[in-house]
Amino acid sequence: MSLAQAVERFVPDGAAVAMGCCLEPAIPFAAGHELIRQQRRDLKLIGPISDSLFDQLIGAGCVAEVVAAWVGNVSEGLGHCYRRAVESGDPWTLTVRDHSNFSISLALWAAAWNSPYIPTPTLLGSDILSGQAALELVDGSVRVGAVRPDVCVLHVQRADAGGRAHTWGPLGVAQEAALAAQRVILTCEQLVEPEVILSDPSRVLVPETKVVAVVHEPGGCLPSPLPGYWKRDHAAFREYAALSRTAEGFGRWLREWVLDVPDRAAYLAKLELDPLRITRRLLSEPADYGYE
Amino acid sequence: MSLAQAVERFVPDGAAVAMGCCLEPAIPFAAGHELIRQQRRDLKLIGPISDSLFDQLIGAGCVAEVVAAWVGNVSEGLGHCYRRAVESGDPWTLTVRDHSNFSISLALWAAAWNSPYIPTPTLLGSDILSGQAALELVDGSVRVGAVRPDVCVLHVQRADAGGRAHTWGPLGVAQEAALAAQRVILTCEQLVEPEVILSDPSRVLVPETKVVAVVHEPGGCLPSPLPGYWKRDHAAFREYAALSRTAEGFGRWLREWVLDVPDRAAYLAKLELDPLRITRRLLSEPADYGYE
Amino acid sequence: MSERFTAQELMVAAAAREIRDGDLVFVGMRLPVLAYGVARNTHAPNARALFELGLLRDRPADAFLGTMGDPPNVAGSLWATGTSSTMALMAQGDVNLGFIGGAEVDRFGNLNTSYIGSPARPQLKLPGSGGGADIAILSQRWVTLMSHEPRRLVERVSYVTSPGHGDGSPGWRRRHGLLGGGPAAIVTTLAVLRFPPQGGEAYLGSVHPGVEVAQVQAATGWRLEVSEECAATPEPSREELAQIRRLDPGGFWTRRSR
Amino acid sequence: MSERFTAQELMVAAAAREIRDGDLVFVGMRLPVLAYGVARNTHAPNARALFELGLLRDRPADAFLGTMGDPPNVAGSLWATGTSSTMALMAQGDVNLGFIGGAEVDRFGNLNTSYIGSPARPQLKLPGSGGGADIAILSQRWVTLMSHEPRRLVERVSYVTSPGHGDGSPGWRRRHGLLGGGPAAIVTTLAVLRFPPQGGEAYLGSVHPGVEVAQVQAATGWRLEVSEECAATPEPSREELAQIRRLDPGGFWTRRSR
Repeated sequence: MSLAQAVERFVPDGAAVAMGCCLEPAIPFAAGHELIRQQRRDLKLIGPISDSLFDQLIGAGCVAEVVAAWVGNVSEGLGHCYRRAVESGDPWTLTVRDHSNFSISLALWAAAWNSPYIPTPTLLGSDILSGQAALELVDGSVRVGAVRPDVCVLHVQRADAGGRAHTWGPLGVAQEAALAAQRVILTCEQLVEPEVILSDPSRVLVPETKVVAVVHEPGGCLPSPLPGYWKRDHAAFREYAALSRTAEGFGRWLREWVLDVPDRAAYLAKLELDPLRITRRLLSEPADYGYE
Repeated sequence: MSLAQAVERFVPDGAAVAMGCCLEPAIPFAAGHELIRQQRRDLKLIGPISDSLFDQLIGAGCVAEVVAAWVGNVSEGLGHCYRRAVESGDPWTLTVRDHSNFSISLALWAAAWNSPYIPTPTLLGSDILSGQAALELVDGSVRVGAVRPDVCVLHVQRADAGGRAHTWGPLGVAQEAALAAQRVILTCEQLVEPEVILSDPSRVLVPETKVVAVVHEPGGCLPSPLPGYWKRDHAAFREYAALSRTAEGFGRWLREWVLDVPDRAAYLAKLELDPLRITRRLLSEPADYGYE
Repeated sequence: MSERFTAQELMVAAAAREIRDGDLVFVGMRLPVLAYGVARNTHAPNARALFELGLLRDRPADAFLGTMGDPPNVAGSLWATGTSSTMALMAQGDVNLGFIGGAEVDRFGNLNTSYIGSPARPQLKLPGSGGGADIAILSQRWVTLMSHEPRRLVERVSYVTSPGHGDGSPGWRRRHGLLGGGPAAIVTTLAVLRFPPQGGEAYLGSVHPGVEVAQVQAATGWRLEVSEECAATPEPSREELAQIRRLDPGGFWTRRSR
Repeated sequence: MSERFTAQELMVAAAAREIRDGDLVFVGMRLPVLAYGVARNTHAPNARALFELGLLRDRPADAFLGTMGDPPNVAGSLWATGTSSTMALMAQGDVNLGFIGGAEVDRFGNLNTSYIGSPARPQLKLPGSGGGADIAILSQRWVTLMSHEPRRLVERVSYVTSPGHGDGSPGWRRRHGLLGGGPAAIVTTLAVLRFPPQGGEAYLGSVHPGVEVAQVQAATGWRLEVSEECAATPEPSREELAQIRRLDPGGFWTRRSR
């Protein structure tokens, strides 16, 4: 399935979409850009720290609500489209449900387990609580209400066509987001035979029963990094920060890097890939699943 | 460190000890038998399904309280020492805190996160709720109170001397039990160089900051199985079931397999190991942690 | 009962037929492991098995299993994870069918695997819930397997470990917040008892070959309703038996006296 | 300020000295990554770093990091896990020191990284908490780093993202159930502000080399207490500078104008 098809079929207008769940690495930028190209509207974005992707979707007018701990540009600072949307409703009004990284994780775990909420000491004394019904102070704990994504999009190292994938490196809130979601879309660096995945079921994060689409999309995380595959494209984040300072500059960035780019292959063709590509392998010691 | 030293130093009388956390595989029988030999008393055992180990500790008089979903012998049925203790206080009275597998997992997650409880729909309508303050029905959900082990004992495939370990296969409640515990004791099949473990940080379950002892104890899980290393010793479970039917029979079993056996090496020497040993390797596809 | 197969083999085959193609099955200990394998290799090639210790499979293991945690069940699995992740799928309603081993069941399908007699000083302490209560409350429908004896099929269990249809009143499960639909069948050594789709009281769905209805009634602790369609439980087919014997070659589960 | 080092380099060195040997440090974004590396490679060889995205390390990465999620930070780590597992350690009180990047801080150490002005229609929307609120509430003590400007060091923040000592009254944190001890220091471009061990109001702990106390006061939005021991912040040592420049060879964090 192509990414365009997967986004078309499984992410309707108004969907609650979890992305960027591993925090800084493995952000599914390709999928996000496809959402912009397909002019998706009224999305509810769910994630911990979004390193520019949420800002881009907000600037492109795809988003009605953000449920997140942090929206900006990790190496550069502010998220300028996010600022404009919150400060002056440009391009349009945004509902913001603030969280911390811990509380968004607990909100997703609650949804995964079909628990109404999880009580926690975090957020005590913080104004993040104020005016949010889903964050209630009761009996000295904060009840973090369940947050259930309709879709979770993950970019992973390798997957097979049946929806089984291997992920490694830091996971952020990816496990709970995928478990909580109604459905999961995977984009992957490598599409492999099932035998590769089945050789190591402990590295499978998401049960295939949740996975509705596997898209072979090398470089689908760029400019964010991915262990074993891609370095972070710092220059791209810097350029985005500089251009997105103004709505007009963001418009130029959007045309150049998203709207005028039909797909991820075309995006990659615009980059000098060699300095970004990880080439020196550092292979893990295998695990033995023998049984006889 | 020897297992005897680890148990001596880190599992005092009265300790709350989580064991058997992976359910049927990887049960730390060697550690349990050492607790018996050291005549540990008033332990509070915490675990989901204990495949005979809890029964043995109860029969040996080590246990004051059991917090578990199931205590018996998975392939054979009842836990006879558990029965005798509950039915007639033999060898002495036992406090039982019943759980389900899901609720014991949530109780450990709550402790791991320092949450007072986690509300859940499971246990609704079950008498497991009755008379247990730590399982409270409020607002249509069951609040499963946090259960915090003093010690969690895990048997793992390989570890280094610094307390880093690789585990693979089904985890049961091992992750939450280890995170919830004040301290973790690891017994391992293979003691390896740190490079082996550091080659794959995603396979590390427990942060080394929790680990107080690493004991090289091959076969420390037997008669329970371990992927890549040991088949389940079904005959041992059957023999235990037959003998433990009576207190006298249990006493004979205990002398032969625990009290008259100074350590795990001596236990293994009593077995025909070849049929139990897994020899045909089934190696996982490596993961690439390259960064340049 | 026929010489061709044991009571356990018949139970396994009957349980396997409860599995529909495409089902996500929460497989309990013992006979259900075989039932999943039989179903997967006969009429339900797309059925998946979820195991509470943290495994997902789309085919039975390649070697005999004494427990779901035996290494052959891990090799080739689709997902090796923790209990709370498998339970997440069930809590979300994704599990179509669960199996629970029973010690004592009542006419409303409530299971007791905890205490016979007073919990404070029971006559018999059973091992407990395991994942049984979770399956009973959270799976869409569930089936239990047990030996058909008057002391096991009782009017009312004294302790409800895994709730069925409660007091049998309409809507009992919904009123108490239980998510799944409750027990669908009790597969015993003599018969298959079923429940109406909306819950309530068990009735005799079929009797095993060579078993009389009166014999079933005599072994049941309450006056059993007999359905109009009550017929003989189909014998295991040759293919089903072949699968059972492939999965349990030594007869550990289906041929030894227990 | 000396020609020998930049303000950022001095801040990194000052932050590094807040790390004690053996500490488990919850490392935030940007300069704290460098501070951990410097401490680990100088006076705190046994300090470990915990990262909110799910990493534990006992040494800095072998290559430059633009973010904590860059692949060099993953290779050779001790534990690659999820956010909720690293937060578990902090919620249990195991984190000795946390770092939080600040946008606006007040005299009681409360941090605002969310909204300048009314949250409903702010003048400036900042990125939000990230893990900041968690660190502020759960770590044993924490330190924040920021540019020393009157608009950043204010009498009272209008929005508390990461609570410090609240209204400054004795026992405010304990009364509100906050687990950790709160802010220990604010490392700025001009000075190091400290808090009394029992909490309360920030005071001037040290001024950076070449900076006057009056200059610090002029850049601070409240009347700053000056401690009797107030001295010059020690300059980064040659070894500290060498470590900083090894970890940030291009000056991405410590030499470019931002």
